[in-house]
Amino acid sequence: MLLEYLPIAVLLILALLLAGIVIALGHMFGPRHPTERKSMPYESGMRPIGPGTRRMPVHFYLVAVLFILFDIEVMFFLPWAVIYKKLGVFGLVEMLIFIAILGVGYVYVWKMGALEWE
Amino acid sequence: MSLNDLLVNLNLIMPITILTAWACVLLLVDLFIPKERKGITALLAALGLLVALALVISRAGVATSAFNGMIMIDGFATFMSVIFLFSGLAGIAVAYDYLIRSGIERGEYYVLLLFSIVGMMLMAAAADLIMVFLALELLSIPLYVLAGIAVPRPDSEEAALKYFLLGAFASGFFLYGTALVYGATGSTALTEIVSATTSGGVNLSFLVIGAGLILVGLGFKVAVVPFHMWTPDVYQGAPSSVTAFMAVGAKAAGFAALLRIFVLAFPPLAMDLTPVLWALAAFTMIIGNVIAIAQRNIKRMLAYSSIAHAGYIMMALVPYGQGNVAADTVASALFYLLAYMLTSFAAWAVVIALEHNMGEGRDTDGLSLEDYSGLGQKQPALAAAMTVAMLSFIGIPPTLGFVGKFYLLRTVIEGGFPGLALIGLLTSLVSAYYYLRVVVYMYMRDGEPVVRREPWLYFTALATAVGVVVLSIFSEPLFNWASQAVLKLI
Amino acid sequence: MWLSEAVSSGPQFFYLVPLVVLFPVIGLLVNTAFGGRMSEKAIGWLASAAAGLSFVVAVLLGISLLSYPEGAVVPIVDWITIGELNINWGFQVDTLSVTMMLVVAGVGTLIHIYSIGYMHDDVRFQGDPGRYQRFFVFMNLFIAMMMILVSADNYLMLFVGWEGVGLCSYLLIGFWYDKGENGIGNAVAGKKAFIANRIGDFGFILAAFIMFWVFGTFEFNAVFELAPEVASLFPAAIVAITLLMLVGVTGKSAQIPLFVWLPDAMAGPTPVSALIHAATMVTAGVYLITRSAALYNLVPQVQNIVALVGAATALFAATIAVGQFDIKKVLAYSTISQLGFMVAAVGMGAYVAGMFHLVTHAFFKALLFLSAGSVILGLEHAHHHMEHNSQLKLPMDENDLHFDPQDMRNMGGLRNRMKISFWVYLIGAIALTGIPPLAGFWSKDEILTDAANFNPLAYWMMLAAAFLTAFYMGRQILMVWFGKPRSLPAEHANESPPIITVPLIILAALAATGGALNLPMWHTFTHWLEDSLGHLHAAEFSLQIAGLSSFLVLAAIFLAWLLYGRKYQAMQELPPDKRPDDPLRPILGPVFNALNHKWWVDELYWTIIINPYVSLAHFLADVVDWRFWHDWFHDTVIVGGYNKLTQVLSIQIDLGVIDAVANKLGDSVKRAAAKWRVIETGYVRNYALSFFIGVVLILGYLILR
Amino acid sequence: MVPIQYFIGLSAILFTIGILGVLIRRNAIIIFMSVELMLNSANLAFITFARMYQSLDGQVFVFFVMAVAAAEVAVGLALIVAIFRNKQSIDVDQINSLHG
Repeated sequence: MLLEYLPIAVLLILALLLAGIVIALGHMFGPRHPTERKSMPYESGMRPIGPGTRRMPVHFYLVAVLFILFDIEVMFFLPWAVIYKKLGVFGLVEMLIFIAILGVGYVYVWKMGALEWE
Repeated sequence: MSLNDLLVNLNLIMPITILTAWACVLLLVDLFIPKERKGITALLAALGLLVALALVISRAGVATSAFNGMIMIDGFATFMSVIFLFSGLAGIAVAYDYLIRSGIERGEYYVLLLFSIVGMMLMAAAADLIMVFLALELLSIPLYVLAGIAVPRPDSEEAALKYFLLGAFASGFFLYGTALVYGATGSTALTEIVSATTSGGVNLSFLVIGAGLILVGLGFKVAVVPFHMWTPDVYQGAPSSVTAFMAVGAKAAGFAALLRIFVLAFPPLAMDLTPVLWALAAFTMIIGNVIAIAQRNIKRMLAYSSIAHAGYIMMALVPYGQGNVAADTVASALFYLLAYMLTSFAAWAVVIALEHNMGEGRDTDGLSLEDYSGLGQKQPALAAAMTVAMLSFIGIPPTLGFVGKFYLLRTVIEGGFPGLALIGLLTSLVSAYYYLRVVVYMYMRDGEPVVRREPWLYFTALATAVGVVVLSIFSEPLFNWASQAVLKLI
Repeated sequence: MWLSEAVSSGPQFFYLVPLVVLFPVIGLLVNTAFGGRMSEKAIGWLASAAAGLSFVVAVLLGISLLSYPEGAVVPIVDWITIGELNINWGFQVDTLSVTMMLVVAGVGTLIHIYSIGYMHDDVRFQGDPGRYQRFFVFMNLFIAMMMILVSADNYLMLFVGWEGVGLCSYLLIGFWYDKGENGIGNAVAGKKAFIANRIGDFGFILAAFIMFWVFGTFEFNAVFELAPEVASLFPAAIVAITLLMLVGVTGKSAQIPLFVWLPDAMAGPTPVSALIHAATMVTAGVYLITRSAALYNLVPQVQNIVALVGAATALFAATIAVGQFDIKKVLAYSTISQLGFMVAAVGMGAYVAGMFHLVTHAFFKALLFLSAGSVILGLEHAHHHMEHNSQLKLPMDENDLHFDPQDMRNMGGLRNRMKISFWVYLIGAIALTGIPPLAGFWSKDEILTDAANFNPLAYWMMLAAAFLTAFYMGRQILMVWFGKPRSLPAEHANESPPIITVPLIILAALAATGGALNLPMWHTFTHWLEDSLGHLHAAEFSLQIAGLSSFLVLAAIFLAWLLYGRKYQAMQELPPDKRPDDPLRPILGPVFNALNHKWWVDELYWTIIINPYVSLAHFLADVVDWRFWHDWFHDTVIVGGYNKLTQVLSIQIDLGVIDAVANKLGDSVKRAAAKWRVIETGYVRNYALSFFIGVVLILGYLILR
Repeated sequence: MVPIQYFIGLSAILFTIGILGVLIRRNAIIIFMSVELMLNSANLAFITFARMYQSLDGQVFVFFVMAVAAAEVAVGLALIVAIFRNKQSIDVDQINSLHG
């Protein structure tokens, strides 16, 4: 019984080992002599001004998220397109419903002003 | 499948179809409703729920499957749909004024609520694990947003983030469990899973582990120990009207899925799963009730109380594999969910009426036990509703909670788990301590409670409280209805 | 021929009987709801009208009974139906219950009317006017409850009324709950009455339990029908029922040993004392025994006990009455004593005599109380008047400032100032002492005759009581009405208004002529009651007994005159510090002290029952409940245990075990990771970890099972 | 052909890594990415089993999972952005005002 799980167990152990080994190796072989200067962002001597990461305008995120949403939905078109002929009117109607629902989201997003870059 | 089939199938799930379409339309309509008149959106959403409710009730008694067996329209789905739709209506009733007071009156609130209810209804009707997963996400994602709808209030954001991260985490487990079950049986349809299992030739280890992971994923949704830790934080941080809806709807939906999946697909695994369910139920009842004692914040207390009640309902699942009592246990779980819904809304409506000062950037007041001092003198009606709710939570007659517990414990004992029933009994004794403490504060301490006098809140609190008492008197037909509902399922 | 036909087809009003209860209920409801907006007069007259209409109905019932002497049972509703137990609320209409209804409603109506005047002044002097409404609501409630009591057709309904009148009694004794000793004296008196009654009621309800156990029913007719059969099978059951009922009777009718509440009950307004604590409620015990005659007749030994309890009470209370100075206290002990006569009578099976005395006593004792109230009112008026009149105020001494308008030592010579009150009081007193031909003579004589035949011991005790009765009434008359006024208010007292005196005159007329109900020649009353109680023996008038008792009464009055008519007046000439407050004191010495202190019965009860009980209660409350149960068991064991358990579970288990397991697992990861510059865990991740532990445990179990 | 077990093994490893990521990382976005990893490991399992059974059900399932995951991403990112605006941090260990 247990034997069936052996592959899983082995893999689990392997995964853990691997993670452990990688970190351990880095720890063991990587020489570490932390100094104040070393822990600074730029070892070139440049003094960092302000935070290390620039803040992106939130609009980037928003647009990116919207893109992902609509982009991912497109993948439903793919199988549909493959057997479009076989599905006939039914497939067309189904997809129209799907697009209509997407359209609702689109109209909502538009109306809420999420697409305006200001 | 032809176009005609599509229409037939859409017609079969008409309440869900209508509600989905209505939610989409409402999302657009809401864009054109001015900000100060979002009451119209609330009314429209309630209208949609009422129409769906009427449809559901008019079609009670129908038992059929739709979309190639992905969805089952039967008594079970009908019963649960009624619970969901009622909690949606109550969720709108308690929210309307609350949102205005909190300064978060947004039409999206109602739309998201509708989508979430669609998810719940699908969940109760789902007969395929894919469907269950989709429904689970459809009900959860709006709830994540709703929990955080009070942005930029930090606690609301925090609640939303915790709920979201852990919810997604749990979804992962559920999904992986589904994958394993599919791998073991070659199908995700519940009926085919069981037939594949009985006909042999399945990888039982995959199946059992898959079932365990599915249990974990749904156990998160209904908040059983040890998958409960999000509950208090989220219940506390989310806007109270959301919490009220979530506490009832999401829990009921989770149990709907658990009951259907386990009773339909996993009876052959009962030997393996029953001890797990037993332990989950026992720990949930014990830990939920005991930790609730330490709570002074009423929302946190109710959160632990909801955990504890998940434990009670979980008891019904324990004997799920015994054909002779399974019908009774499922019926008693359904009945208990109904009782829990009414009781919860009575309590939450009162909590919402007392909550105040929760505008932007301020700490909310009116949520500690002390704020309930003197409610008995100042607002006897609300105090009475709260008392009824507390008694019902404990399970003291004449309340639905009592009847529900009675049925539950009876079936658990019939199923041959007297020990579990004993734990249930003892923990509900323990629970009396913290429930009655609320009553003590209301009636035996002097104080000046700040109470929002708003007709819909009053109506919800009193109507549900009266329902809790009155229906307990007519519990027999209700229970029979629940039994009828599961007849087809078993 | 036509006459008998006319009689047998005479009017039949039995169906009206629910109205005797309904009218007072309507009255009290209207007064409760609208009393706040009605004038005092309207409230009072409405309440009186409610009582009066009840009386009219009772009269109609009485007329109907002339034609249909067998009476009827008029059911109204099924009250309780549980399994075998089926209790209807029905009305028993027969001569016995109608007699009680007539007394209750008749005397009650007169007292209501009297109260309109009396309470007007009392409220003015003693409290806020808003109480006026409350008073009449309580009074109507009392009438309704008393009607339920006397008209019930089963023991349970009777018990409802029995409890109801007890409640009204409590409410009305404590009517001025903020007055009295230390500001709570009246409330304490009410409580005392309630507790004493409760002890009695406990007996009653035990009797009811046994009755249901044995008979399976509470209905009078069914019980009485079965009684002989039961008596032959379980004689002990009947003995227990009747004895326990006797306990109830000693509570309600103030017999030894539970009589102590009645004197204190005088804290209530005087009309209440007259109606509830003299004329009607306290006679409920006599009614109960009479109603249960069919049971008592079966157990002569219990009857004997009842008779002796009654006779002993009669004598004992009479001795105490001799030593009292409060005009109402004297009457209160007199009431106890007279109730003793009645109980003794019904105990001897002389039901007619008992009921007869009940009726006449209702007349003359109500009369005495009401006229005493008139006297009190007169003195209060005068006192009040003087307090607000600087010219008259000057000569008042210290004693007058703390003036007690009920103390007979402050009275004297009132006969000239309050003529009507004097005459009616005199009539009442003569009726009570039993001088022929007034009412009291006939009824008391009938009791004494029966006693002489059946129970010599009771007879002699009652004879002594009769002697004392005459003595203390003579003493009271002389102290109150004769001699010279002994206080300023007594000098300035005025007669009360007609609304008070008219009911007095009516009652005086009844007290004078009430004896005609059952004159020895005709036995009208006996035959009337026979329709309810079956065949009754009528006591033959005995000249010897009548003569002896009359002689004793006259002797006692003469003795009273010697002491209080002559000697007391002579004593007034002595300087105050050498003057005894009562001429009996020098003669009887410590015995008088004992009488004055009521034989220290209250103190005795305090010492042997209440103090140990209170100590026990303190012990239970303080030591057992508070220190042991609350402090130790509850706080330490339960709460502490809970808290510990909660802490254990929330800190040790939830945080400790789950988290610790989480932390441990997290720690092991953490310790490893901390070395390799990894982060510490936070909350959300703790939750995820607990989640994960759950998954591991479940899957571990499923795999390793 | 690569044996099924390998795929399943890989999917199990990915799943475990996802879990560990959720348990160990502090950054909300990375936690979320770990969750996505868990979902995708399940997807891998689905595809594998679909291939094993020569049926399309599993593959269709994957489509839905991806769509759902996208929806979750949208919500999750929006939440995280909102929190970042408030706290200037998305370290989940600093988001602990609700506790006890």
